[in-house]
Amino acid sequence: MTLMSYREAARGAIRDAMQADSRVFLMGEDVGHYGGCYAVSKGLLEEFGPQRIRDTPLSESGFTGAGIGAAMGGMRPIVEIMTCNFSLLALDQIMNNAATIRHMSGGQFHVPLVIRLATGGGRQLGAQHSHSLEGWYAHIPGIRVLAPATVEDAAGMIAPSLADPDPVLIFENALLYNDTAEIEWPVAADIDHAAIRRHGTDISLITYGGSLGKSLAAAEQMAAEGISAEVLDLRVLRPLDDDAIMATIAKTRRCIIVDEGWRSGSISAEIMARVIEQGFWHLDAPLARLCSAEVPIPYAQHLEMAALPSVDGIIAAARTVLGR
Amino acid sequence: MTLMSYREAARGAIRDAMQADSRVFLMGEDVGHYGGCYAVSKGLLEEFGPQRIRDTPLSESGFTGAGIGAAMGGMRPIVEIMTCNFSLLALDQIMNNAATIRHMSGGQFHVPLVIRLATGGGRQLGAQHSHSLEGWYAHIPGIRVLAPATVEDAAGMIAPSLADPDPVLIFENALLYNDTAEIEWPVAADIDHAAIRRHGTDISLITYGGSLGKSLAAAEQMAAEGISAEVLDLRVLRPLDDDAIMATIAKTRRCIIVDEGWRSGSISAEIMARVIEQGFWHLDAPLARLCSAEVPIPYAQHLEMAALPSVDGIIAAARTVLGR
Amino acid sequence: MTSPAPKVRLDRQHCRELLHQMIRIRRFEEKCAELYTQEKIRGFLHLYIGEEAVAVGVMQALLPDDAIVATYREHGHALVRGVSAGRILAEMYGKQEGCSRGRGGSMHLFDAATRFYGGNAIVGGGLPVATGLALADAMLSRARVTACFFGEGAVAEGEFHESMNLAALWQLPVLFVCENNLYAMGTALDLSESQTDISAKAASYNIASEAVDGMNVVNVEAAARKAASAIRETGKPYFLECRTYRFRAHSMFDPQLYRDKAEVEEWTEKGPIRRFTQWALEAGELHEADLQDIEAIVAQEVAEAVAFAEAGTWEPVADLMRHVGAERQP
Amino acid sequence: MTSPAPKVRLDRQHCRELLHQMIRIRRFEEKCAELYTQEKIRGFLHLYIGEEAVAVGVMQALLPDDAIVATYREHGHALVRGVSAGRILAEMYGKQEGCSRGRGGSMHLFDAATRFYGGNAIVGGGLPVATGLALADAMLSRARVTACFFGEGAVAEGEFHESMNLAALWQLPVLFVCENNLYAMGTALDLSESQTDISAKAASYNIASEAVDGMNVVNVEAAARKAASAIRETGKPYFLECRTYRFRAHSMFDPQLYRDKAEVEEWTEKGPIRRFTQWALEAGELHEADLQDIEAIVAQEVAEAVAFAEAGTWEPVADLMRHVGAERQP
Ligand SMILES: Cc1ncc(C[n+]2csc(CCOP(=O)(O)OP(=O)(O)O)c2C)c(N)n1
Ligand SMILES: Cc1ncc(C[n+]2csc(CCOP(=O)(O)OP(=O)(O)O)c2C)c(N)n1
Ligand SMILES: [Mg+2]
Ligand SMILES: [Mg+2]
Repeated sequence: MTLMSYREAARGAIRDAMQADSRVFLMGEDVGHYGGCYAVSKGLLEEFGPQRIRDTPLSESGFTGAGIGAAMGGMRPIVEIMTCNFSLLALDQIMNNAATIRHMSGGQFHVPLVIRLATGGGRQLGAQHSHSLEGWYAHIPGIRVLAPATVEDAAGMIAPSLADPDPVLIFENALLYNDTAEIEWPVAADIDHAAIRRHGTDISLITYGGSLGKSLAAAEQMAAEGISAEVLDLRVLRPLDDDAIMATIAKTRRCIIVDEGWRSGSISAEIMARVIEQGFWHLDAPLARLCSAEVPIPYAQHLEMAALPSVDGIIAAARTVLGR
Repeated sequence: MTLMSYREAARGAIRDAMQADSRVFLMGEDVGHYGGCYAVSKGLLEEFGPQRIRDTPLSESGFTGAGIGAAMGGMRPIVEIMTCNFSLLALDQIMNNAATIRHMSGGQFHVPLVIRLATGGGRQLGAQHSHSLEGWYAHIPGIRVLAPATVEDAAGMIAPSLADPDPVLIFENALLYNDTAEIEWPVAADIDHAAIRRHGTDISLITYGGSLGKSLAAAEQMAAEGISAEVLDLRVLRPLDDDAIMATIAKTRRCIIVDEGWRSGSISAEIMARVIEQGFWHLDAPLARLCSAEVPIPYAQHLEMAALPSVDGIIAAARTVLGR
Repeated sequence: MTSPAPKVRLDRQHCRELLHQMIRIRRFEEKCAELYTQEKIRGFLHLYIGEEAVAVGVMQALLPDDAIVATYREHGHALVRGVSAGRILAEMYGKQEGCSRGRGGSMHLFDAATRFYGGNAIVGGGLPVATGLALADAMLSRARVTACFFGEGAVAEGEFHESMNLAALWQLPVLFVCENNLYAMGTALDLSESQTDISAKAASYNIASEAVDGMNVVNVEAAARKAASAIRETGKPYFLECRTYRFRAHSMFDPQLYRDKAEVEEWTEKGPIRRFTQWALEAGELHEADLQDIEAIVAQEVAEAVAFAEAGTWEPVADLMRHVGAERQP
Repeated sequence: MTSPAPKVRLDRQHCRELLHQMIRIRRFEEKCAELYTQEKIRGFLHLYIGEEAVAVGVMQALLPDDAIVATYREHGHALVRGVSAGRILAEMYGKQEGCSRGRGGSMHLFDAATRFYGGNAIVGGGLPVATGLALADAMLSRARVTACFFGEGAVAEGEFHESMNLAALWQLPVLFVCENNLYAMGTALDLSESQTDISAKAASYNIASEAVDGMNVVNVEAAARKAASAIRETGKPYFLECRTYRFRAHSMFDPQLYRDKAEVEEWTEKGPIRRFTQWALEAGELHEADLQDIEAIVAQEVAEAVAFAEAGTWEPVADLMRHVGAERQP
């Protein structure tokens, strides 16, 4: 077991992948000389050189598209889009090329591309730098969307993503980079299943990414009040692990979805819809969700905190659902 | 009453707006010399000249951003993005500027911009030209999203959109341009409310845009079988008219949502979530939705038809919900 | 694999080949237009008629290992590259024997065997992809060329700018071929570019660039050969602006309000097939019999393509969800 | 409103004004850095220290009716433009007395009164907006200038390309000011541009362009005056590349692995305040007493700004949902 941070875990997995396969390379803004905006790639330029740790100009569409082409050309690129806020500039390439080329070509070509992006609010960065778009991207057929919430997943999801013959987007919540944990190296994680992070019987908290910690903290506090909360970490936002969702709901028969995306059209709505479609509409209590307020995220700390899901908010919502 | 097409209705409303207010102008690719990709703006160049019917280069981000600036500078631009498929290239401007500037500036600036975009599949245009993104855009706070489904709304939504001090996106389903109807001119439409297009008692079909016609056709056919379907046209996808949704469901207690967007993360999921949240989880039958298959839209006609919601599909879904 | 020579060798056989290829495109597309009115072909159909010299000329400089990225106006490119007329037409019919299994249609022809990477219908969208294909070649030390075709309308797009800069900055072996036919749908070049000399724009990225008469197949071939061999030698990108003209409407829906009939006629006079034929006959490189021969061969090819497409089959609706992601082993 | 003269009039009063403005920015930002370590200011904080001559020089050429669009590194621009130091600092505190009511923070300073349109934190995102502001002026026949500031890193973005083309094509009165400080975060110019002569790139859009020593406030002012009067006269855009350097880290998180201390020191020697002070003293335009005076005035202004920010109040949480859309009349 090694104690390491989420940041180090991601770095270690990228390093392993690059050592194991010469086709793997990392490209993005400031991944090299700067050491990575969030220091994920720090030291890798020295280790692998500028061909494989490739600083790009500020050209999100250009280098994401170049990643698509390089992937089709036989490489295994990891494209880092510094934050998902800037990924809007690359969305044409993602939706119209990465996600469609396999289909449009009748299966002749495929795009084994991994895109890593920081996501999330909570750091007082204001409206243009605080988007949580992972749930929104999960709308797009042809891509896989991951949200590693633990140190283990930060590392473990890299290799299977690179092995996936199709595009994978990995959204790393920027607040997690400093999280640490003891983990076994190398890490083997799948990119198909959700994971129960805490077992419980009274209510399920379904969540992912930056909200996992809040949900676990809320569950801990609720335990003191005698409420046993199960916490399901979705891990994979597309395709959703319906079985795991239905299993936890079948067990607890009460559920809150905690989601940092804006409420309307959020992935939490999708989960609610599936629960209903798959027959759980005779739950013991209504499904509820806790999302971000529908506001561009404000800078001021108290307003930002009020806009994002909070531990207290989760507990209050749970009490309501439980009728306590 | 005048008989006119959806195309003519949109054109007429743009013309009226331009005559009434010299600040209004139309800009976009091929709106001028070509006469508009869908001929909506045909003849307007001759009438208003190239300053106000402004052909743009292929620069979606550039001219959409220019629309934002011009709106803040005192003009009332109508930006035409030829189809929503190309709007991905402008998404940074839409989400990071148009939708946020009012907020980031603490209310000092606002962006009275109207963006019109063609949307939808069904014309064998393949994966890159058949997106239905209106429901997806409805996730973004700070913008209003409209889906005119009738000739009347194609005209009537223009003036209130221009009067809105904030950005309004109008998604015109390209299959509707040839639709015709007798309408009263000028048309007064609101951009706040859904509208019941057919009254019924057994089941509600909640829909919008290109799926309204299919839903009405399905309702007609069902009537022959003795099923009385109510058809609710959402009209406004953001903000959703919750009252109208809940009212029809309260009446029929059964509901199908018909939506041309891809299923996961669709606006139909959002509607289902709201119905549950607002207390309708003890319906007489589960909510159901009929969306597009989660596939980049294929070219071949039979496959494309199978991918999109159909009249038969709606009827079959209704039968299931009704247990018939 | 030996590289194509940097110069054109204009012998009788080669002249015949160039003309044959241009006529293939012409007759094939004339048939497409006909089939479109019969509703055998649906969706958008963008004809290349008038611009044949560009695809034909450029393709002479490419090897089997090279890659091609094209636009929605790519029938000609696919044909000359070696995708069979039958598979192209079957694609436009939406049949599963089509080169994209009927999933793509006219705008999305793909063919792995000839490294034909589409058929991209987002203007400018192919440029970053081509840049990436070349990046793979550069990183894997393969002396290949990726030829990227696009219209002059694409030059205004941000993706053009980003791709040019990346290719030049990283010295990637891309042959950028701008098919400057003076219009982007109905928007004339001077309504879309503040600098209408496109090849001058390319130079501002420090990319070697050249403008060539795109109605003259020999000129195009010569320039492409020079460009391709420079790319193979240096690994750096090259920009070729081919000045051409489309004789037909932008797509089948275009009433062409934006240009005069006279202008179209003037350009038709300069048509690449007409001009080359005339020259080759005068120069004695080809004879009337050759022309008849070519037309006969092409007519048969087109007829066979139609038969192939007609005989093609529909993919079962049950397969709708295929090709969204890899098929997983159970 | 009379236009600023196209030439600089370098009298004693003006020299003092230039120095005063540069020192205001410098001392204000030094205080910001301190307040950041005290966690009074949060989020990202991008200091302009070293680049003061650019904002100060350019602003001399602008009139009250002109508009400004800037980046996340915009404290200096806001200050010189006339947004009070107190309101700027209160904004960084997140107080409702801030110039964006605490909603924006350091990266999103806005001020309607001075036509200061932000504070845009998407690199390149301000250029289309500036182009649009100028479009409104052109359409309304107002002889105004929109000054758009951005870093050299933005030049690689597609939005740069599209905006330059639009502004040139439509002849819009934008003053594009590229603050070329040689780095985009840690990416040196030669790692981001195939053509590192930025003003040459601008010329390829047929935009009048000029590169100027951005460490020399008088040179910047002179160039800006020339540019602004050309814009007012012709209505056409103008491109000014100001070659400068940031003395501090990109933001407060940057360990500056990508550049040598020696390089920073070399540039610090050429610092705009140091250089101008020296010159003005030598030329006898200013005296030691002026410097002391200025420092005292600025120190007081900064102290008052801190007091103002400290005394500021938090917007009630109940107001969270305000400013998403217009407040509707009930
Ligand atoms: C990003 C984008 N915007 C708009 C369109 C619609 N459109 C299709 S072709 C075309 C004109 C392109 O002109 P050009 O690049 O010169 O190519 P040409 O058709 O002349 O070969 C337009 C505007 C598109 N497909 N993609
Ligand atoms: C579209 C986009 N991509 C990336 C970033 C992250 N980022 C912020 S500033 C910056 C560097 C910009 O450099 P430059 O334009 O030269 O301005 P400078 O900071 O040097 O003033 C980067 C990469 C961003 N804000 N927006
Ligand atoms: Mg063209
Ligand atoms: Mg810089």
